[in-house]
Amino acid sequence: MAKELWKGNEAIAEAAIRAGCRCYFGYPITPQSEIPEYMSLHMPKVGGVFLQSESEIAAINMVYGASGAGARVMTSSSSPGVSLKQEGISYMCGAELPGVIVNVMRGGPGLGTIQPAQGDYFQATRGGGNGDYRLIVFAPANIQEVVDLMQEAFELADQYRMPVMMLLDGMIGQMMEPIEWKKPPVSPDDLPEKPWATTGTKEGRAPNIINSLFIDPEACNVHNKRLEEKYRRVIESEQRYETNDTDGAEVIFVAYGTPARLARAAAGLLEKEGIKAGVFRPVTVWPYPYEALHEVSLQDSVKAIVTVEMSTGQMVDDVRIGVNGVKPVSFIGQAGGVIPTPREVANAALKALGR
Amino acid sequence: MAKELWKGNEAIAEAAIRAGCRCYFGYPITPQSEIPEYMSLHMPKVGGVFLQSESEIAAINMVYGASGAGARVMTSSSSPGVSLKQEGISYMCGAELPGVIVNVMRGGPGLGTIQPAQGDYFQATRGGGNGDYRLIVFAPANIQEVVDLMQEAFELADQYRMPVMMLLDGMIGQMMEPIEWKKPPVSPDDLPEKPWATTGTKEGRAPNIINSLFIDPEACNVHNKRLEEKYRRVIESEQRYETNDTDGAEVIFVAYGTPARLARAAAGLLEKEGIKAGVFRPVTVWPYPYEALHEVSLQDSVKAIVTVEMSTGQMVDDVRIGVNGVKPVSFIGQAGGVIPTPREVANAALKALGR
Amino acid sequence: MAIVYRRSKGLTDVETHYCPGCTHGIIHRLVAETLEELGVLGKTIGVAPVGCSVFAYDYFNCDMQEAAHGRAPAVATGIKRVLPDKVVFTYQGDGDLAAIGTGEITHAAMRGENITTIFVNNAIYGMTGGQMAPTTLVGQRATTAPLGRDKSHAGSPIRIAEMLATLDGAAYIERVTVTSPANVMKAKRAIKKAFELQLEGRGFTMIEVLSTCPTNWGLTPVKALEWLNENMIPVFPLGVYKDITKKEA
Amino acid sequence: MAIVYRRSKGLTDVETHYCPGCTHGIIHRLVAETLEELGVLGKTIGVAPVGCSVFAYDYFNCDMQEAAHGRAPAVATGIKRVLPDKVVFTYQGDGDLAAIGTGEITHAAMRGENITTIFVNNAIYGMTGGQMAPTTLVGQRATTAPLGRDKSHAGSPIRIAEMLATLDGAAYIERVTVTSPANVMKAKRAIKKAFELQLEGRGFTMIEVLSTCPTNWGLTPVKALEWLNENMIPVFPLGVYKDITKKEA
Amino acid sequence: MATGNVTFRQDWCKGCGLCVAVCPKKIIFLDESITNRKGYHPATVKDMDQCIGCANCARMCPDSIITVERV
Amino acid sequence: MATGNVTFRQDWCKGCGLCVAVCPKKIIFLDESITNRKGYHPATVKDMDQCIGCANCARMCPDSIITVERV
Amino acid sequence: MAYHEIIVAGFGGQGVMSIGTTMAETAMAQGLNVSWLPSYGPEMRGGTANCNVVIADTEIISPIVLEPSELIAMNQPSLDKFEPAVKPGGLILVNQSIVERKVQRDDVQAIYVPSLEIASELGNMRVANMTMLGAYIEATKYLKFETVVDILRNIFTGKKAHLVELNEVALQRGADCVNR
Amino acid sequence: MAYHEIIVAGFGGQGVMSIGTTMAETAMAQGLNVSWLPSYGPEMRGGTANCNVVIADTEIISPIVLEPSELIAMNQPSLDKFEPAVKPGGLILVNQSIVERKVQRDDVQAIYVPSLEIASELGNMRVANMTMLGAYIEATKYLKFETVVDILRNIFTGKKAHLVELNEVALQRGADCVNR
Ligand SMILES: Cc1ncc(C[n+]2csc(CCOP(=O)(O)OP(=O)(O)O)c2C)c(N)n1
Ligand SMILES: Cc1ncc(C[n+]2csc(CCOP(=O)(O)OP(=O)(O)O)c2C)c(N)n1
Ligand code: SF4
Ligand code: SF4
Ligand code: SF4
Ligand code: SF4
Ligand code: SF4
Ligand code: SF4
Ligand SMILES: [Mg+2]
Ligand SMILES: [Mg+2]
Repeated sequence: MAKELWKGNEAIAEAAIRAGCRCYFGYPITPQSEIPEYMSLHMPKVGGVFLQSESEIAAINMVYGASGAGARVMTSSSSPGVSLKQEGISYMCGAELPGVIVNVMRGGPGLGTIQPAQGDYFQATRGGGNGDYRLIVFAPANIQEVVDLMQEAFELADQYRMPVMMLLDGMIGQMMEPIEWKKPPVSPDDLPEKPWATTGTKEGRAPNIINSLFIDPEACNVHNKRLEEKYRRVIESEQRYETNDTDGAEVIFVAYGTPARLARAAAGLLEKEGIKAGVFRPVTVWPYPYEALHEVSLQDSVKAIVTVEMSTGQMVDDVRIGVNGVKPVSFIGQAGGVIPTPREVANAALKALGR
Repeated sequence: MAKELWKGNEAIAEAAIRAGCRCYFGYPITPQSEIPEYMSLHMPKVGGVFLQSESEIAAINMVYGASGAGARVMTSSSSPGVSLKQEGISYMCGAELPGVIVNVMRGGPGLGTIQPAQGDYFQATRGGGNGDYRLIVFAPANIQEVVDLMQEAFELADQYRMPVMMLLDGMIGQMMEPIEWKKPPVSPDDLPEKPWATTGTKEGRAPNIINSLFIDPEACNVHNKRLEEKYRRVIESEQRYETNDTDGAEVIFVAYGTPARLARAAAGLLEKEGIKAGVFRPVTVWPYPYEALHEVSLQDSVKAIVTVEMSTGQMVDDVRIGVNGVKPVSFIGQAGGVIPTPREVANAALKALGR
Repeated sequence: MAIVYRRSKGLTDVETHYCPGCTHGIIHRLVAETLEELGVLGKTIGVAPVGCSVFAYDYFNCDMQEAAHGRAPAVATGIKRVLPDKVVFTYQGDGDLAAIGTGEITHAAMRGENITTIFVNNAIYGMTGGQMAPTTLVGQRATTAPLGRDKSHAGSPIRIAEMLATLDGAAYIERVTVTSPANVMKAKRAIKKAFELQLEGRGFTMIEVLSTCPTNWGLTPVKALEWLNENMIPVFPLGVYKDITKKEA
Repeated sequence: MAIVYRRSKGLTDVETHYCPGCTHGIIHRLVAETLEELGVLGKTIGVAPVGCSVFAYDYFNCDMQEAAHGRAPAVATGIKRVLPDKVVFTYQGDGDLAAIGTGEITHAAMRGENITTIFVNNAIYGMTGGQMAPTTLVGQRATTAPLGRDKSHAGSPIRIAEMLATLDGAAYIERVTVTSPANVMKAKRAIKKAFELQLEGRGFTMIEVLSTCPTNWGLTPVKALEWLNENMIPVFPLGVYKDITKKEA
Repeated sequence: MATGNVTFRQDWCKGCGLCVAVCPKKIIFLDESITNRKGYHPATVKDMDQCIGCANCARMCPDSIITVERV
Repeated sequence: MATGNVTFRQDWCKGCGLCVAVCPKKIIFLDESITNRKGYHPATVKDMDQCIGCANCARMCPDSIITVERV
Repeated sequence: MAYHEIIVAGFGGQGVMSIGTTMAETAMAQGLNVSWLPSYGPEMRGGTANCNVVIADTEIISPIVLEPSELIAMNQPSLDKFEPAVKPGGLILVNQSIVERKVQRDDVQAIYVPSLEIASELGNMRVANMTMLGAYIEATKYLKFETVVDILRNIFTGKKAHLVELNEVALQRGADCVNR
Repeated sequence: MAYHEIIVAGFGGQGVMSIGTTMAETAMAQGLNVSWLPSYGPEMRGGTANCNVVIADTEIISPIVLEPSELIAMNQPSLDKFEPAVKPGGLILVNQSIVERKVQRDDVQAIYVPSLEIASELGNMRVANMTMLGAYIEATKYLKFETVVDILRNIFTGKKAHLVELNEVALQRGADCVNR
């Protein structure tokens, strides 16, 4: 396959189309507006639906409706816009609707800045909406990985009947890299049936109902327990992570997305200073690869775990839970659109090692 | 002081008025509608502002405006409505605006049920909105405590210039208990000045600006670091918790709000069975009393920590972080409006103890 | 003896949770009859709101989705764009449509979204216990307007039919009521026309139905009908506010 | 020699970030001059939106709040209810006011909220790079309507002035433009009248100003004025849509 | 002679009285001698002979529990 | 004789040309010999004598950098 | 005194909630600890309504009543639903006027009150619930009759003051049904 | 080959971004690894714009360029901002037409290109940026002239095909400025 130079946001949109997505609803916001822009031009060409909604809230609710009607559907936004979608995401989880939600994160809180950041980790992994629910959250670190994971994102969404989030930062959305289209495009006609979808009864079956209301608390509890059981299956089957040079490392950087690249650069700097550093990179930040991280931390060689984030420290909670006290966990990060430098990251490791 | 029988929601509203709150914006939603209803009748009587907004989003943004204009202001809602406020809360944090937000939680996800639950813990403690920010979150366990904490909630909000959340469940909102009004009412005239508020320059000073936008990433990073530093001060000074019979206990229940009452009932059951059980109850769930919990867990007598929640397990993350591996942590909960019984809770403890 | 009136097949065989005499039930029936008569029950997807009609998904005998508060038009848009040949309707209360959902209904109308909205205006938030709605009359009491809606504080009722009629995308907008058998028949005709226009792909159609809430108005069902006739109709005049088929005539 | 025109004291001594020839700058000046002339700079709180005018808080020489996208009317309501004697205005673009903020502006108008809204309609999302707005003309290109707005897909432009004029709470609504010195003077009169009515406590006032976006329209500033005159005015006719002072006359 | 005949699904009746109010022949009443399992006195017709089968009652019944037949 | 006098804050000028377009006397032009620090050729008046001080230019200047005086 | 955990249940509109609040107010006035917890939801629609009341002289641990020591069943569905949950040795008060069956358990005490008949004799159907409360007070003996009347005096003021006496009679008539 | 970390910076509208993408496309066509990262934001408003390009035959670790090995400064503010960051031994290409000063560091190589003059000689101001790219290629020698021209051929098709030749000349004229 020939490599092609793609801008992250456009690659995301194209990857979705190639994954059989024929339905997109969204609202402009920097740094992800190229996604709806690309969709507006290309969705009609493949007979798909593109609609610019009046707001992010409308978009997520259109996704709810379209998903309930059986479509492979996506929306995208950036931080403040994703905040507005929280109620809708909670509804999708309650009604068990698949769909892919892309968050190309920018600096916060509030209007913040339009530069890349990772301040929405909690929102993505814990659910910023109400109630007990989870999303599968992919946190790829480069455009190729985004593209590779997109098809899987839609498939897992359908398989588990739950939304899947692509958690990216503005840098991945805005940059260009050469990519390969490794998988053949999926035709929407080849997708599995969704017998639960509201496509009209044809008076041949009982009505299908898409709903998150369980007014009777016993029923609502049963529903929650069923969701929990589903999430348990996801936790068992869908953890993804990558390690770089963690075997026998003295310090382990834990980072997802762009900071994982910086951590590797920092590891390179440390290498030169005679310190073996490795990088543990969760690819799914929910389900979080706790056991794998715990394993890595247990190594005798490991003296310190350093979490690297483009935030003031959010994933570090998960790192603490994973490490569970077996090694000291520290944190280095910059927020609000500033990207930590490899030197800063390396220095944080030195500090953690007491040097 | 004579005791008076008050319904939780009405007591919340009255407590706010007595705390000098003269401004309320909200939207009806069960199980908290008695708060706006009470306010609609009583705010005008004290010359205050009551306005039913067109939505929860409008309400939180009215709070933003009023707070920016210097008012002691409150809003309230329940789970789905609070999801909608996340962007606005993030903005308030970004712009450093005080205010009190009451969440009388119901079962989720989505529309869920109107019965009491605690599924919004993550949202409250991690921020369901975008960016790095925190709220001080009080989680009182009975109406008297709500009333006692309300004045403090407003004061801390003003002191740190950040929103404070009262995280309650529907049971506290709906039930009646006798309460005492311990503190004298606060007059709005006696509150400290807010020189940063937008009350008009009178052409005597430079314009005040309420804003969360820091377009330059360096500035945004500095802003975030400043917020972080503020949060660090809150962490140092504002942790609140209560322990019951934790000294020398074999099992420690960790619970906030209503489940803390159930945990105490369960401890009573265990007592009869010859097992010493204690209850650790965070009163602030952010900042979380990690060290205090760690201390308690370190006791030799302690064999198991059992987290009790009206959810499928959210605070248990914080319990894990606090315990940090020194003792096994397990979880018992019911969701969707079902309240775990003391027997279930006691059994969970027995299981954790391997009996 | 021939049957001249029976329960519509458009309704499931389920008792409703509505209060005695609440006209939500009548309006449900009119929609159900229309879908049955047009023979489209098997290709209809309805969208229930948050409000007293939240359980409408249990009552209509067709595929249904339950939408978040106010978002039914967005949900319906999602469905219709995916399934343009199906019949899609929303059923919404005045709190749902005229308060939190103002944006969604306005933009569905602007786009000329080819759906039908049944807008049940009872001048109150029924479900949550009688709080003030944007359609509550000036002077009318509500639990959040204990002394009656005060114009200087809360403004005057919003007139949705009139407002949406200013939008080009709106194909048919009529306001009706169900306070008498004659009015019920008129309402039925309006609802049917709206669905027919949807089937013709003409754009957004909305029927605003003035409805009672005996429980929260504190009136008996029969008195509630009278109150509606006397107080609501003067503020919300019945009639056709938009009809693109008229231009052509 | 006497000064007949100088920079208004209502503007801070800060350069704007607006593109060359963008008429946002003219509209800023008109608001600033009005506040200066009415002598209310010291008792005014302005609310900036999310849009190209997001930095308006740096430009107006009075207290300012920056609101979330679309929520300026809610923020202004919060301010005005707390400080009823102050002058409160919002300054909003068409994406901000007519898309995501439809609910907030409608309800501020319904309540007769005693604030003034300056609504800058440039038929495009300027700030984010030229995406389609609800006010984009049919056929007009935008980055999310690369072949031009298609009526059958996205509907026809929303006419906010006309829509809000249906609400009783609206005291004064006028649509103006700033494409010539004469139009600028008319716009100024309209803005001034709106603020005067606010000072009299008459209710909600809104001036919709048709404005250019040379950058995203892909035209020179001067050509942009012409395009506006020729294309926008026919769809968005200038004029007074609501004037409660007229009723009294 | 009756031209109409009306039947009520009484166990679903909520005793709201709307049918009572709109019957032109004033022949419908709420039967206080019966309390259905919902706790209501259901509607019934006193004098079916007078029924003209106009279906006013059925049109107004919010619970759609009235069937009307006509000769 | 000039009845008006116009001054420009040239370093703030964005060279948009709106003032040029509306001057009834057509005396304003963008001075290509100057590039200000923003990278624009600022507006200036060729022949101040002809200025009638109508302030059209100032009314149209989006950057409010024109001061007009009149006798 | 005992730790009283009470469920009052019936149709919406039968005054179930106010039986509970009157008990709670009375207990509080007597210096006891108390909690009152209503069922809530779309109850206004003629469904069943109930409230949990806990009264004790010790601290109240949980306001939720799972196994009531006393049940006031105002209608049949309430008796059906809650009878099995009553603590052995507990008490069930039945609104005999509309509940057609008897209490089936024999490990609890049962008292039957013809509340509607009494109320109609007294000429005001609204006092039916007070007959149940009167019976409760008489049967359990820890709440004081006079205190209840004081509470009623606080509730019925002004134009409604004359209702105090009527309610008092209703309470008494209910009490008379105990040990009949 | 070296690990090239490049910053191209200038006013919006000077073709800064397309210098970067053309470099990136060329490198990719040559089988090299590459990343391109733009500054973004309200840049359309005549502010400064820049992009980071990284080109290497090894894996690209981070697309962010903090210390460029090469800087193309299209205007004065860009030179002011980025000159100090250039790696010792690095290269600075200056758009001589509008940058009034010289490079001040002496531990870097400086090349000056009168881009506007060349472009105006060629009768099309839009090719000014290509002169800078030509100079870059000539000075660094790892990107192939022919490949750039191939890339341009992909960009300028149909009615615009005639522009390929013009751009080619511009590239060459830029290249000529090296070692002048
Ligand atoms: C986001 C959100 N806000 C508020 C509510 C609570 N709520 C439920 S129904 C309702 C009002 C319904 O009133 P209306 O739409 O007029 O319908 P009606 O009950 O009168 O038929 C509200 C506010 C909710 N469920 N979700
Ligand atoms: C919640 C949210 N959604 C989207 C955005 C991105 N955004 C910023 S400005 C804007 C549009 C502004 O357009 P308009 O209001 O017409 O103002 P203009 O720039 O044209 O003056 C958008 C969508 C945002 N900041 N917040
Ligand atoms: S509360 Fe009102 S609207 Fe709701 S079902 Fe009852 S009567 Fe009808
Ligand atoms: S993008 Fe358009 S609206 Fe924004 S400043 Fe530039 S010209 Fe004005
Ligand atoms: S059909 Fe007509 S006449 Fe017969 S009972 Fe019904 S309303 Fe009365
Ligand atoms: S209208 Fe229907 S529900 Fe009402 S009384 Fe008559 S039959 Fe019964
Ligand atoms: S004041 Fe009038 S005549 Fe003088 S320069 Fe300006 S526009 Fe021209
Ligand atoms: S209108 Fe103002 S900014 Fe534009 S060219 Fe003239 S002086 Fe310069
Ligand atoms: Mg209603
Ligand atoms: Mg705009």
